[in-house]
Order: sequence, then C-alpha cells, then structure tokens
Amino acid sequence: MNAQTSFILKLVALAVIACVPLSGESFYIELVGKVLVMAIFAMSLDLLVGFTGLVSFGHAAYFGIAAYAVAILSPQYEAASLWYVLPASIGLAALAAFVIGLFVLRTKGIYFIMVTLAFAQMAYFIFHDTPLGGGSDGTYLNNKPSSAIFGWEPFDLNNEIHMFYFILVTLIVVYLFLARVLQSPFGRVLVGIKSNEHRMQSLGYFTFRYKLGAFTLAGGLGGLAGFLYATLFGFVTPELLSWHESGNVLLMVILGGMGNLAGVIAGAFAFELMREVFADITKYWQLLMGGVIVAVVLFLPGGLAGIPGRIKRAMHGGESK
Amino acid sequence: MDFASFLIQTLNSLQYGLLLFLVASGLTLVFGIMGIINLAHGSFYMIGAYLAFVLTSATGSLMLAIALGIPLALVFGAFLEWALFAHLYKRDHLEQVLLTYGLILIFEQLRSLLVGDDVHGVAIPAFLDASIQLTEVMSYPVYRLAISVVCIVLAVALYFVIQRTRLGMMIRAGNDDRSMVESLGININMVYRIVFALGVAMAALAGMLASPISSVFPNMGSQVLIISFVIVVIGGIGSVWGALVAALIVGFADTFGKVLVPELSGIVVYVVMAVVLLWRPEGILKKG
Amino acid sequence: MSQTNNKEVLLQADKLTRRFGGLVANQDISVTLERGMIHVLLGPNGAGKSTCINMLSGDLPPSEGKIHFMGEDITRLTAAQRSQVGIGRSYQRTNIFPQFSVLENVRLAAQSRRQDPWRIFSKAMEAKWALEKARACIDEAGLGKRVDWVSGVLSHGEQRQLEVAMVLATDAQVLLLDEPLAGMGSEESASMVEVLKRLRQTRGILLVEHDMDAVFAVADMITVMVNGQLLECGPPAQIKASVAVQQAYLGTEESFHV
Amino acid sequence: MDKQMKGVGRLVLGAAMMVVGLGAAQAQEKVKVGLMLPYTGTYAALGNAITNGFKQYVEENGGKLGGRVVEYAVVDDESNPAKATENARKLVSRDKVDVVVGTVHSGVALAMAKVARDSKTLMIVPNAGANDITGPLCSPYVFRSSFSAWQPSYAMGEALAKRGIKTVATVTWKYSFGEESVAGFKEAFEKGGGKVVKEMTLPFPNVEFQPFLTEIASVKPDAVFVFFAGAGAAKFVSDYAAAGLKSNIPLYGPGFLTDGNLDAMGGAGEGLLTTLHYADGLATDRDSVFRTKYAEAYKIQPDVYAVQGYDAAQMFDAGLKAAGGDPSKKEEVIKGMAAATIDSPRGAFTLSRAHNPVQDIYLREVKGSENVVVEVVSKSLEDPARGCKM
Repeated sequence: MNAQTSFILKLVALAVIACVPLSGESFYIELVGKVLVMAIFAMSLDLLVGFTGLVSFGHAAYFGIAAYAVAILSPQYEAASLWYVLPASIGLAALAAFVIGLFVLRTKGIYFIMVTLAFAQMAYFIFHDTPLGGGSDGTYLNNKPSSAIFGWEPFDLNNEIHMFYFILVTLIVVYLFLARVLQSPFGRVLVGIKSNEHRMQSLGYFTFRYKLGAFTLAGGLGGLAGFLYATLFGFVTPELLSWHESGNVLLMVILGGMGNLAGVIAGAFAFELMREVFADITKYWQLLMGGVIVAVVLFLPGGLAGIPGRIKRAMHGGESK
Repeated sequence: MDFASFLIQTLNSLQYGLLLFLVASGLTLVFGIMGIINLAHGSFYMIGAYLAFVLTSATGSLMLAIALGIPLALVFGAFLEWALFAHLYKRDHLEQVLLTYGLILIFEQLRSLLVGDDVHGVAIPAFLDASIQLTEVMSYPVYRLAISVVCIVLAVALYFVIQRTRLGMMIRAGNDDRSMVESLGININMVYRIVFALGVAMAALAGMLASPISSVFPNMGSQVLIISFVIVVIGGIGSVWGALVAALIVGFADTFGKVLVPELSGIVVYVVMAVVLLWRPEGILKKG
Repeated sequence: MSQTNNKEVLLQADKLTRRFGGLVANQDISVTLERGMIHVLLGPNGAGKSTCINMLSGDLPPSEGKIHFMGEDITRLTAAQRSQVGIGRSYQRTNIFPQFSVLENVRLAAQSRRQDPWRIFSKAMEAKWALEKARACIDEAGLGKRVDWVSGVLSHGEQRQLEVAMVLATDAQVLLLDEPLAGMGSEESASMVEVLKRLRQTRGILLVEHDMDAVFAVADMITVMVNGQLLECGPPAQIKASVAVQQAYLGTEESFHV
Repeated sequence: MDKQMKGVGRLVLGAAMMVVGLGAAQAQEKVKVGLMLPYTGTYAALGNAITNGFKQYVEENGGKLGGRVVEYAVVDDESNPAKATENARKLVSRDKVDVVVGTVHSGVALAMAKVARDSKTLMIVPNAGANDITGPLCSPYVFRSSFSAWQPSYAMGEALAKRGIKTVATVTWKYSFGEESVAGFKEAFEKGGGKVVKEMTLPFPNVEFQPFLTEIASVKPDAVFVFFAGAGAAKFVSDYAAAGLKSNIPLYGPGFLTDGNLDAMGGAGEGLLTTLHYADGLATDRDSVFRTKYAEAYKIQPDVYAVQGYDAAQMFDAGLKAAGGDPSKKEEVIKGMAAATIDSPRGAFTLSRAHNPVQDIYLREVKGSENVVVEVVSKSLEDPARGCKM
C-alpha cells in the first residue's frame, strides 16, 4: 500500500469519526470522545513503548496528575480559563515525568517496568491519602474551563458537540505533532535507541538526555489526555492513576501494534469496543478479556502490526535484555 | 515509643518482612533466571490462600491443606510454564507484561466463579492457636512466630539448594549466563520449569501461611504484587539474598513508618525505593 | 615502542587491569597509539583483546590504570563522552541498525556530532550537512553503491564496511576496530585492507584481528597478548622474530588462521 | 505500509461499530431500572446482595413497581471510579433508564451522583455512605436507601460517652469513608465528655495492623474505635484478639466491622459491640417475612446490603405510586419519595430534606454468626446534611 492510499484511508476514518455527533446520541458522542482521549493517551505512551523502546507501566500517573491539576486549579464556583489550566496541567504532568524520569531512566528492562509502576503507585497514594485532591473519593470539576479570550468565546466545552470536536482536533494535532517529531533528528535518535541503545552510546549519543526528553514529552502528552478526560467527565479519582489504567493503555498500544500511531488509535477503539461488547455479553466479561489478551500475545506476537519487532528479534537472537 | 514497644515493633517488622520475602524470592528468581516479568505472581499468592481455605474446609486441618496444596501448586506452576510461559522467553517484556496481566483477570474471574466473592477465614491449627504475653495488655500470637520460623527455615533451605545442589548450580549459572548453561549440556528448559514451579509454590505457600491471619478475599494478590516489585527492585533482580534484605527493609520501613510518620505511611516504602535507585540503580545486592 | 619519532600520540593506555570477580581478564596492559599508525592487538581467543578494546572505548571501566587521549585523562569518561572527544569503535559482532537504510545508519552517526535534542520540529532528512557527511563517509568506506539499501540485507562484509563508515562519520581520530575482517571473503578482505591503509593517513587505528596475512600487511605496530597479559610489543618484524611470541602463540598453528 | 493499512482499517471498523446500535428502541408502559453495581472485584458479594434485595421487592409486587412492569439495565461498575461516569452515562443516555440504582463504592457513587444531577435523572444510592452525597453535593434527584457514614459512628460516639468511657484511640483506613466515620464518632464522643487520645490511619487496603496493635497497647486507652469493612475488618478483629487486646481494651466500631465477615473471623469477633441501622434478631413481623422469603429465593441469609436494595425498590415504588405510575413526572416522583415512610425490614424510616434515611441505629452484639440487636441507641437519627443547600 502506498502512502497515498494510506492517507486516503486515514481521511475516511477521520470523516467517519467526525460524523459521530450527527447521531445526536449524547452517550455515543461522549463514548467516542472518551475513546479519542484514550487514543491520545495511547499515542503518548507509544512514543515511549513503540518508538523509544521504554516499556513504561506507570503512564497513568501523568494522565491522572494532569486530570487532578484541572480540578484543583479550577475555582469552585466559576470556570477557569482554558488558556491557563490547559498549559498548566500539561506542564505539571511533564514536570512530574521529568522528575520521575531522572530516577527511572537509570534502570533498564524489567527494572524499568517495575520502577515506573512503583512510582505511579506512589503518585496514586499521594492523591489517595492526602486531602489535596479530595482523597479516595476523588473530586469534581464543577465548571469546565472556558475558552474565552478577552470576552470572545470561540467555543464552549459545556456543549457536548464542541467538546467532541475539541478532542478530535486535539487528537489530530497530537498525531501530526508526533509524526513530525519522529521525523526530526530527535525522533530519529529515539528510534535508534529503541533499536540499539548501546550502539547509540558508542556513536557518542548521550542517550539518557534523549530518553528523558521523550519521557517528559510523553508525560506532557499523557497529561494532555488527562486534561481532556477531566474536562469531558468533570470527575477525577485516584483510580485514574492506578496500575490497571496503566495496563489498559499498554493494551491499547499493543493491540494496535506499537510503533504505529494510526494503529494505536485503532487499538484504543478496539480495546474500548471489546470491553463494551464483552460486558454486554456476560457478567464474567473479565474472563473473556483475559482470554483475548493471552491469545493475542501467544498467537499474534508483537501485536497485530508486529513486523518491526520480529525483525529486531531475528537480528538479536531472541535476547531482549 | 518505649523500649518494650520498640522491641515488639521490631518483631512485627521481622515477621512482616519474612512473609514478604517468601513471595518476593520466587518473583526475583523467575525474573533473574528466566528473564520474565510476571504480574500474575500476586495471583499465585491469592490462589494459595484460596487453596488453604478450600482444602482446610475439606480436610479440617490447615497442616493437611498445606501438605496437599504445595504439590498442587508445584504441578500448577509446571503446567503454566509448559502451557504459557515457555512461549514467552524470547518475547519482549511488553508481551510478558500483557500476557501475565491477562492472566490476573482470568485467575480472579475463575476464583469468583469457583469460590465466590465472599470473605473467608481459615482456622489456625489448634496447637499453634495461643499467645505469648509480652506486656500487661499485649501478647503475641504463636502462629505469627511460627510463620517467621517457617520463613527462616525456607530461606535457609533455599540457601542450601542454591549453594549446594546441582539444581542450585544450574540456577546460579543460569542467572549469570544462559548460553553458558546450555553449553554445559544442561537442559535449560527443565531448569526453567523447576524454578517457575518453585516460584509458584513459594508464593502459594506464603498465601497459605498468611491465610489464617489475613483471611481470604478477592483481589488479595495485587497488594502483595506491587510491594514484591518494590522488594525486587530494592534487592536487585535475581538476588535471593537481596530479596531477603530488601523484604526486611520494607518490613521495617512499613512498620515504623506507620507509627512514626503516619501521614506518609503509604509512600514510605516507595521513598526507600527511590533512594536505593539513586544510590544503586541495580539494587543493593545485584545477583548472588 | 618509540622508533617512530615526531609522531603525535593519540591514545595512551597505562597499566590497564580489569577483573571480573576473581578472574583477571587484563593485567597491566599498556598500549600507545599514534596518528598515522595501525596498531594491531594480537592474541589467541580468550587472551583479553576484547576486554582491552572495551576499556579503551569506555564500554568497560578499568579496575586499575589510566587512559589518556591527546594528553587528556579520559579514564572516567563514558563511551558516549569518548566518542565525542574523538574515539570511535566498531564491534566484533556486527552492530548496526538493521531496519535502517545504509544512509540512515551513517547519517545517524554523523548527527551525533551536533546534538540538539530540543529541535523536534526540523526534519532530520533536511539537515544537509549530515547527509553530505554521511555520503562522503559511505564512499570512503567503499559502500557507495549501497547507499539506499536496507542495511539488514547487506552481506556480512558490507556490514563491516558500514560499521567503519559509521565510525568515520563521528569524526573519530582514533578508530578502535574489533575484527573488521572477520568472516570476510578474500576479495572483501583485500578491499577492507585498502580502506584501512587509506584511513591511517590522518588517523590512528587500533585493530583486533586474527587474519595473520592481513595483520602483517597493515600493521605498523603489534601488541601480543596471552592470558590477559602483555607478552610483546613492537613492529611486525620484531614480533615475527620474537621467541616468546613463537612459543606462546605463533607455534600453535591452528590459532593462526581462524 | 501493510501495517498502516491494517491500522487504518481497524480504525474505520471500530468507529463504525461504535455508531451502530444507536437506536435501541425504548419500551413503552414499562419502567426501566438501571442497576449499576459491582459484580466483579472486592465488592461483588455486596452488589449481588443489593440486586437480590431489589428484585425481591419487585417480585413481591408481581414484577411491577408503581403498577408498571420493571425492565432492568445492568452495568458492572467494577468499583472502578475511573469508569464510573461513563458507566452511569450508559444507563442514563443510552438505556434511558427512569432510575439509576447504585452503588457500593463511594467514589463511584459520587461520580454517578454528578451524572444524575447533570442529567436530571433519579438516583437511589443503596449503600455508599459518603456524607457528601447527601451533604454538599445533595440534589433533588439523588436519594439514599442506606445511611451516611456519619450516622452509625455518631451513634456509637454517644453510646460510649454515655457508658462513661473517657479515652479512645481510633484506627481506620486512610480513605474518605473511614475518616468520615472517625469524624462522626469523635464529634459525638467529645461532645459527651470523652477524649480521642490517638488517631491512627493506614493506607487502604493495607492490612498489616500489627504496628497499630502495639501502639494501642502502649497508649492503653479505655476503648478502641475502628472503621474497617469486609476482609480487612475480619483481619483486624482477628489480629486484635490474637494480640490479647480484646480482653483488656474493648473494641467498637460501625457495624461494617462485623457484617458479612463473621465466618472469616473464626470466633474472634464474639461479643463485639457495633452500631448499624440493621441487626439480626429484630423479631418484627416485617423483618421475619423478608428474611424468610429472601432465604427461600436465594438460598442464603439476607444481610444489611440486601435490606438496602430492598428498600431502594420500596422507595422508588412509593414515588411512582405518587405520580400515578408515570416515571416521566419526575417532580411528583421525587415528592412522593421524599414524603414516603418506608416500611423497611430494619424498621420504618422517613427521608431527611437531603434524602437520607432518618432511622434508628441499633447497638448489636456478635453472637455466633449473627449481629444480634441489643438496643436502639439512637432513635430516628438524622444526618445533619452539612453543606446541603436544598
């Protein structure tokens, strides 16, 4: 398939999604909106997992930190300015990722997975145990941020259709942004690090800085998704930072095939669809879900689009340390 | 804190740490030797506790339940290795994470189908159901002491197996260099199967031992899993002695954290982990 | 060791020792590399040649000893830092980015000289200087006709050439090449020898090599290692004549031509 | 590029399938009840009990509420607040239910309450005790058939103060329900002249209690008040007894300490006194009939959760009847529910202005596998509904 067909298919997919609000069914508008938020979240993780080779099992932390930032920074009885809370929440998530990155990027492989998990768990307890964010019950975002600039309000996030398109446009921007980043010298280095970090070091790259950059960027974009989530639902809870959420977003990445931005968006759709369908079929839907996950790993190595992974394994004789 | 309380808290720390060691040591062996990250390890703890409940109900004795449960856990571990984990050695960590994550869902749901969602208790064996008077109001349950003793015995046995037996030689060699083991003509697949089954059995045993004092309840595995991860990170992957030291550190940090800095008790162990990462990113006792 | 006067000393290792647990892999190894010179590390398998080159490149920290590059102490520098000062290396096992094109492999190497990770919006392929440099290095390594190939499908010899091109693209003054001729056919081997001779003119090359014919064809200086110890060091003629070397190494015919 | 194709293909497919299935036709002359309860995870047993209780009342009325046939839409909330809003939306916007019944977990219930308020959908909380639900976050649309965390704990505070206990140490999980319980207890206890000498918390759902037992032994209060529930409560009670504290320092707590987990304690709970709005051995006709029928239908003994589910159905029934069976007349349904006196197995109760039950709180004693009533310690106790501007 050439680049043109791929481009056309993407446009068609985009057009279909863009038509969702025409249904007029607010449940589906919100559901697809949520899937798009998760797709942004999954793309941010894909920057780490699929392109840099860093399997973070604590990515929900940045999602949750930004979601809490929106709720905490918004005044109780009026709307905060979008142009203040949006950059602030992304910035806080990125800052958290930067600081945590300084620790976790000292480790590799299995260590990295466990340590990212442990730090996310620490962030979880901070929100769960302190009055900062309403404790275990979470907290409301009573008023969605306002887009007003000097009295002019280009769109209204309380309107579900505006909210939907705001998310969709953000998704497109993030997609294009990441695609561009991956073309940049920085992005090429990340891909090199995924392929063979040691070689990159012997070529003179200070890979730690690049990984820290990627980790911070991914944290910030994960935060963007968290911002959208909090704005969409108006409710944040410590569970947003739990390891189950980190696991779910990893699932989306692998379902779609890591290292493939469009695929990861599809992975988010596939994952949410699977949950919906299974939960409608049976009370024991987690059994089906678990079964599907195990089957995907066993029979579809590297996800559905795992070809690069296979080449890599072939070249490295199966060592993945 | 007066001196008597301090001593008792020390005892509490030791007992908690030793029980954690039992879970974490299996995890660290599987990590270190097979290179596999296993999120389902906490589920083995849960399965052990439920085995203890089911078997104790059936046989009327926890001792008998443990005697039956250990072989069952070994067989179960060997089966899992054969059916699933053997396919994971050459895979990315990411896929290992996912498969074992899927397993957690399956195990929890099967538990719900088979045993239900209720909380259950397991009776302490009669001959251990006593307490030792420590202060005028406080006494210490003999069963907790017994758990500590069993854990110490197992730690010593593990030391013996790893240092003195042929299996242990293979384990140590496998920990250092897989290809070397293969070049020695050792059947590495068999070593893996044994190690994995042992890991499952130790986690299950920890669950069985803990069941009378922790009771048996849904999702009991996930708390243990994450704290075990922290222990493995602190101790160093593949190091059983690291796991022992780290488990004791976590036991002390958690126990004294609760008393001395109650507001922060949820994050104390993670702070300890962060400090260790700064000091020694590979854990305090890498390999051993 | 100092019969080549008026030459600039690039790399100087003094009494490098490396222990792994109780095992001493290298003991008191001293090596000097000058510009315009090919210095060959020779020794049977397990002599500690790779350990030595790993210490020079920064992949392994030495247990004891000092390394100087152009007068600066670099003992504590990491591999990446050493690459930045001008020490490049290739690996015994081919170590490239197999899914990248030849050009991208070398371009990535060239890009390492100007690291500005914050530039995330420019396109890598639009940085002309890196592309031009990459092409030049590919030509210099004799791979000009393979520029756009996916590197994973190159022949083994070509991949070794690609590694050399990558090292060149990092502006290395010192090339540490671990068995660049290993696994090559005689034709490929001969062309690589030509490449090495050409490269020697402006740089210093430290070579680990088994191929005796090639060694004596290109070496200006040879260091012989046995069991982690330095046995003899001198020009090829001296090594050929050395009784100790013959006893310890040249006598064992089978390890001559690997 | 093949992987690109796959990716895009799946993207289209996924989106398309999301849009399909939009127009689930709505049934007429029925009343649609959305049950959003935990059917998996830690609280699954509670979710099942509530569902059973609710359905039992509906069955007693020939499958009808307010004269209309009941149709259910069921969602497993997994006790996961992260999915709560979405799940509640599913019932409200997609299934267009007339009432949402849920749930156990307070965080999930708070998220649901927001959806109910925003979408002006009737909601009945059959368990979650967070004070805020009928406090600052109260709404005409939100009712509760259970209790507020404040109620049983406040009653216990009064009772202990009356019994002349002077000093108390408290232990709870560091989460809202626990902290609200301790606060309610402290309010009444200190008002009655007692003093809380030490407050201890541990992260939820940590169950390593030993350090706290040691601390209690060294502080030596007159009594200990704890909030724990389910498995954690069973473990705490067992540990407390095993540490020898039970015979020296009496242990009290809200009834969740000993509800549904007495078997798991293996006798360690014997004799414990707790407070709750329901108890075994009430020996009223209403309760006996309820219990007999429940045991027949579900082959297990009912518990407080089943009662709360049963009463949720009763409350909705009362509302519907007031509106002539038409759930679309929301104002009238709400008025009807708010004014109703619910003839509950726990004893009749009314609803406060914030829609929380005004009910008797029982002091209960653990005897065997039952929490047997001792006395009513607080008659018609009403949650103060602080912060509710309704």
